[in-house]
Amino acid sequence: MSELMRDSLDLMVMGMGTVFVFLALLVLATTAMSQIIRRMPGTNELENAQTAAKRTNNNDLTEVAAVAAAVSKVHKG
Amino acid sequence: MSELMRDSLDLMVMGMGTVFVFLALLVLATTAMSQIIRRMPGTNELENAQTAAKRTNNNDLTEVAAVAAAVSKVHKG
Amino acid sequence: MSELMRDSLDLMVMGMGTVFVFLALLVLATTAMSQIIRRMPGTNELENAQTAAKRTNNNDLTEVAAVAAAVSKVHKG
Amino acid sequence: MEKFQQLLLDSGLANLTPGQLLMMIVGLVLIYLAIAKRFEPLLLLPIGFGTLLVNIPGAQMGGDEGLLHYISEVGIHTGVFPLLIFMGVGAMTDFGPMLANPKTLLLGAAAQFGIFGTIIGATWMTSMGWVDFSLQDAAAIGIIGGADGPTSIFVASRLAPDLLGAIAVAAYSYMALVPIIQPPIMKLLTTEAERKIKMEQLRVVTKREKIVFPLVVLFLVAMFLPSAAPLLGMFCLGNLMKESTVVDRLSDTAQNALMNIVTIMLGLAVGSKMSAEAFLNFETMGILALGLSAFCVGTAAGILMAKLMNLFIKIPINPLIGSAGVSAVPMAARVSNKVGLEANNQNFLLMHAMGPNVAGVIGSAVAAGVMLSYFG
Amino acid sequence: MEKFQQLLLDSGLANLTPGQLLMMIVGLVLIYLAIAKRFEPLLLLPIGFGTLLVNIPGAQMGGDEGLLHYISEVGIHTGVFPLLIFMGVGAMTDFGPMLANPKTLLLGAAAQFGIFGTIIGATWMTSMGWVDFSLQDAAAIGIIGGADGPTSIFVASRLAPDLLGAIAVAAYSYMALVPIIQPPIMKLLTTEAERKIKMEQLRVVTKREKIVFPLVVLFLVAMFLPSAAPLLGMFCLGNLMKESTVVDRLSDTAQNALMNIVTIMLGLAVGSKMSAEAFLNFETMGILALGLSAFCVGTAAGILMAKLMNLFIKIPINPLIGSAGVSAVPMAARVSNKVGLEANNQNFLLMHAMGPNVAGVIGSAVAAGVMLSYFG
Amino acid sequence: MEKFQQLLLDSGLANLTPGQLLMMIVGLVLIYLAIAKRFEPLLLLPIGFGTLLVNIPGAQMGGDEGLLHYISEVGIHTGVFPLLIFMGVGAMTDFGPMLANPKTLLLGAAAQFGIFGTIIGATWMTSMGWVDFSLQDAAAIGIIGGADGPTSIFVASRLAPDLLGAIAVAAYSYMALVPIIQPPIMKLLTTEAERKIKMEQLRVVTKREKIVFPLVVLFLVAMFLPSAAPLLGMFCLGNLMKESTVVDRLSDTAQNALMNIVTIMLGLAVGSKMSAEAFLNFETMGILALGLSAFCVGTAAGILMAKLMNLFIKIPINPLIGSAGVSAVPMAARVSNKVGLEANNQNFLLMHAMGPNVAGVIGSAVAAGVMLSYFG
Ligand code: NA
Ligand code: NA
Ligand code: NA
Repeated sequence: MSELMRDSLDLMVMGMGTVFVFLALLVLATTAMSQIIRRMPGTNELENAQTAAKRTNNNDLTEVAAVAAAVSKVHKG
Repeated sequence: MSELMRDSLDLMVMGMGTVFVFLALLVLATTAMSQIIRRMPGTNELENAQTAAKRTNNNDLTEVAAVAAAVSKVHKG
Repeated sequence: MSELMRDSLDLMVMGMGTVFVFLALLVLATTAMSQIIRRMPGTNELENAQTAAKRTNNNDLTEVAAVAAAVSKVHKG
Repeated sequence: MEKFQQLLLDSGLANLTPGQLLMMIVGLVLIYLAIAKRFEPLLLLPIGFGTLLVNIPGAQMGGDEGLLHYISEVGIHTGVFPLLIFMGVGAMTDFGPMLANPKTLLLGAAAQFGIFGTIIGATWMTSMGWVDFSLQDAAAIGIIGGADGPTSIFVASRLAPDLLGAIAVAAYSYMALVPIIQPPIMKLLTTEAERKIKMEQLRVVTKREKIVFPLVVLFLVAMFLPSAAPLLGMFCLGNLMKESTVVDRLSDTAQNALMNIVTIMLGLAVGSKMSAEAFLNFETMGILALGLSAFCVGTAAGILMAKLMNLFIKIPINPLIGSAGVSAVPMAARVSNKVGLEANNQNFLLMHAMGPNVAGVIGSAVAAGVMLSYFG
Repeated sequence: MEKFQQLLLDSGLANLTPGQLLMMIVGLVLIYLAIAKRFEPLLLLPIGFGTLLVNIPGAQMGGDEGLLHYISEVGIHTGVFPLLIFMGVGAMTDFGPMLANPKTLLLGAAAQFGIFGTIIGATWMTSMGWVDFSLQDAAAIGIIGGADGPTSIFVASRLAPDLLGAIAVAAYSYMALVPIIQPPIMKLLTTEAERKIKMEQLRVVTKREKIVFPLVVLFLVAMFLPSAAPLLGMFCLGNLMKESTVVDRLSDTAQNALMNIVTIMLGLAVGSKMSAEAFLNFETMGILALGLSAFCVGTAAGILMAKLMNLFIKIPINPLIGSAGVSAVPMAARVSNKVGLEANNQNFLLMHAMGPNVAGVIGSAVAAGVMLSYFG
Repeated sequence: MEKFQQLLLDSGLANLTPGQLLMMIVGLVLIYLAIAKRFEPLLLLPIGFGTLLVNIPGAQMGGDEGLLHYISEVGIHTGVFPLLIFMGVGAMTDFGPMLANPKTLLLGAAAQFGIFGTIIGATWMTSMGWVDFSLQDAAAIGIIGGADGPTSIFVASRLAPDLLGAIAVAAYSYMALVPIIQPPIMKLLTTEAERKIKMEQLRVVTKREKIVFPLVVLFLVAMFLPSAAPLLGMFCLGNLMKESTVVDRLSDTAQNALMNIVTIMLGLAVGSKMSAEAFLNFETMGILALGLSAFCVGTAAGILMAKLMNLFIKIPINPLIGSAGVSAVPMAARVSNKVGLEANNQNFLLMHAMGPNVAGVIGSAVAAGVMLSYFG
């Protein structure tokens, strides 16, 4: 078997080995991450928190609208 | 007449000549192209083919929708 | 007091001085600009001019629409 | 406090040259024309602003480490910006009306006479001793008559970089002035009867023809005029992306986000060429005069060509669509339509004029190719 | 008139080499496949057009001062374009299905066997004397089996720039052919009963998991395979921008305007590598053959891995989702779904196949990292 | 197998330095603040991610051929990125409220005292031997008090490139913290009665004034402070494009596609400056402390200036709008409004605070110009 063939076999073993080890580690890490996050307090309420955040933004707009309303009142009044 | 003037006349003759020859060739090529394409089978149905292609894409979406429907059925059921 | 401290004091005096002078000049220039512009004829009608400009663009579209209508008439007729 | 003295010595007031002051006024005029008169604002506003920036004494924005210098090196010196804009223009162009009536391509050819006639004019001016234009300069000036901004900038960046600012400004200004420049010439060269000629309805062009056409153009370019390949190649790529309808997201970006980004940059970069030394001289006067004559000659040549063609073909064409051959898309076609409507209020020429109009884009790119090959 | 003679001598007809003619036909075929057959048109249309442009005799668009050369230097030589596209792909990827069932990551690992098996094939071809591939070449060819365009281009630009054109064309063509290549292999390696396996509903994945996941991937890359950091780093950045929902305007631009601009440029730049010398030789035949085998081997490996896993886990997985591990997102997942529906018209595998599908993207980026480290 | 050994030797675990680990934690903290606390996420998320990428051991993403190095060279070294962002900011800015009440420009001037006071603080720290800041460093740190990200980055890239990472992080972090930093100072320096001052309705500003204003600013810059021309020039260009309404497509792109692209790149490039050597030292602590004090001093100076002005003018202004002079648009103006509403729930200060708020942008650009001139 030529040097080139041997090198390519080496590369294959090393490559597939790394790919499998890496993705297996990722399976473990991902599973652990999901376990931790799902047990964390607040994860279920997160979506609500997000909605709240958006509501805050809306409040900002409400604020602007209120100003605008006051302004136009003064203008017309 | 100066050298410069002679060169510019040269450039004009050559330039307008090339422009006319090129665009005349394009008239011929375009006319030939249109003749060939309009006689090709399928040209008239092309728009329909396009519509069909879009329909295929819609099918893909239908597919996704079907999955989604099935999924939500399982979830609720 | 160190050289560095003296330089930084210099920079502060020069910097705040420039900032104030520049912005004060800007106050004057802006006030003058507003005075001039608001007394210029046509400023109040400017918005209308803008609207007119848009109307012109609409006219262009109307033009196209008229062509399209004429075209489709000929086609069908 | 010597630093403060330095600040005063560095100030614009202390360093302003009369040339810079004049150029700043030129920049303001361009901005005024762009905003108040709507002269091609997409280009003239950034060009005018770039003119202001590059003439601020001491700011060095066009200097070796200045923003405008970087933009100009990346986009104009390389030719990249005009080519990308041409791709976007291609993606906005509909060759349908031209494909329905291919002989209108010849009107687009005739109108290029404005380009080459102007070269003669420029060399004549030089021979009179009024200005000092080389043949390259003359060619770059002539291309103003192509009524195509990106083509003008591309050619000028290759043949006469020193004149680029004046040439670009002239090209875009006259494109904006087409509705004023063309009608008198059109009326002068046509009879009332000619202007009333009604043209028959254009046939429907199939999608396949529109897809294959840019490839036909590219094939002819490859075979006969490779020097036009950068300009027409990018133009055809844009058009193919549009007509194929399979890469709509690319075509949309080429027409919008990419084109807008490049337009801002190109405008600033052109503005950065507007230094006092380059602009304030008799040559600029000559360029403005020659550019105007290029538009006039091109307009006339297009109309006369239409009248000539009418001698040989059965169904006559309205000579008013000939003037659209200078391009200035779609302004010139609208002018044809408007003048036609004045003669006969049922005479809609817009679609018929779009044929020579887009043909004029190809025509001036071909003319550009001839010049690049001549001096290459 | 000697200049006119020069124009004729410069014309394409006078200079066209048979190789250029053939390459222009190759370009037209790519454009045809893109438009008429919808083979990955977003890339193959610009690549095909770039092939036309670079083979126009005398136009020098790929030459030292040519547009395509500039684009290629800026975007491919540096690796910037594939990395920016990978960021956009990351911003379009939903890891939800994979997070709901992380063990499907192993299917994405198995399918990379197509990559490394192909390296063996390439060196075997060389040892037979048919072609002359170095080990670098073999590695760059193998990555075609990763079914990921940007990864292929990035690796080829580093390991085998001369083969980049052929490798990119093979990668995108076979990605488009996945619906034809995969089903026979899938049916051959599975029984009717296996194909009918129904998979249980995936759990809902929380937003937090989706946000943290790209950081977990980046952490593992940083700790174990830094050579994969450019590719996976930009991919994770895109995904984090999307999932965090706090930078929607950036995520939107990464997926649209920026990605479209880079796609046009990348296509043209790849096309500029399609010169006759680089493409018209036996090596290209070898690349096309090896690329096809890479897809086939990867498909088979994914399915066999699924069957192997079924020996060890309680709730069996449908082996049809294994083939999606080659990536070619989302085409391969759709193929899994379609073949599954043929066996059982209530068997919706699409969501389950998306897991290995996106895992395959990570898998081939990891494989790319190994190669870059090996030759680094 | 020696290659495999090499792979292990190249792995991050084997090469990670404590400094890199700490910097990766810094990157994660920035990402956490961006996502969970919404601290200027548009910049801090890419900066944090760039920090992660550049500290991956062995990945060399900030190295001579690394993506982050390229981006940084093209965009930060040249100053192009902050200038393009400033153009986009200009296109988003409405000078209307300021034009209705030009004297609020003076509040924007006073708040720049935060900048110059901080320079004193920085040199004092150096004279105490705690840190080692040159006068250039001190100036670059002071500009944090300008509460304008692009201005800070532009000045730091010119005067103190080594501190750029820390300065940018401090600038954006404190801008996000404005709602926490400012209110206590505002309440401390004002009486209940002052906070209740109602301000009269602003007059309507005509379109023409808004169009001419950016040209007036540019004129003053050109005449008196050319060194501020790059920053204020691009800012005024953006604003003119917006207000002229004739180039809406350019203005839209400057605010969206272009700004988003540059923001992603700028964030990554700033992140690439966050190496352990550059960030983990006492100087960074000093920068964070000085940046905070800059915000506080600027806030106080703005308010005290308003109180001072009230001694001279008939219709008093509410001193709460003075704090908005630090800029941090539009956050600081919102804070003024909120604190005002707490004192009197009918007291809407938002529009009045927008005047000093945008004036603060001009003010800190002027301060930047002074510094660039001083060291130029
Ligand atoms: Na033209
Ligand atoms: Na893959
Ligand atoms: Na400020």
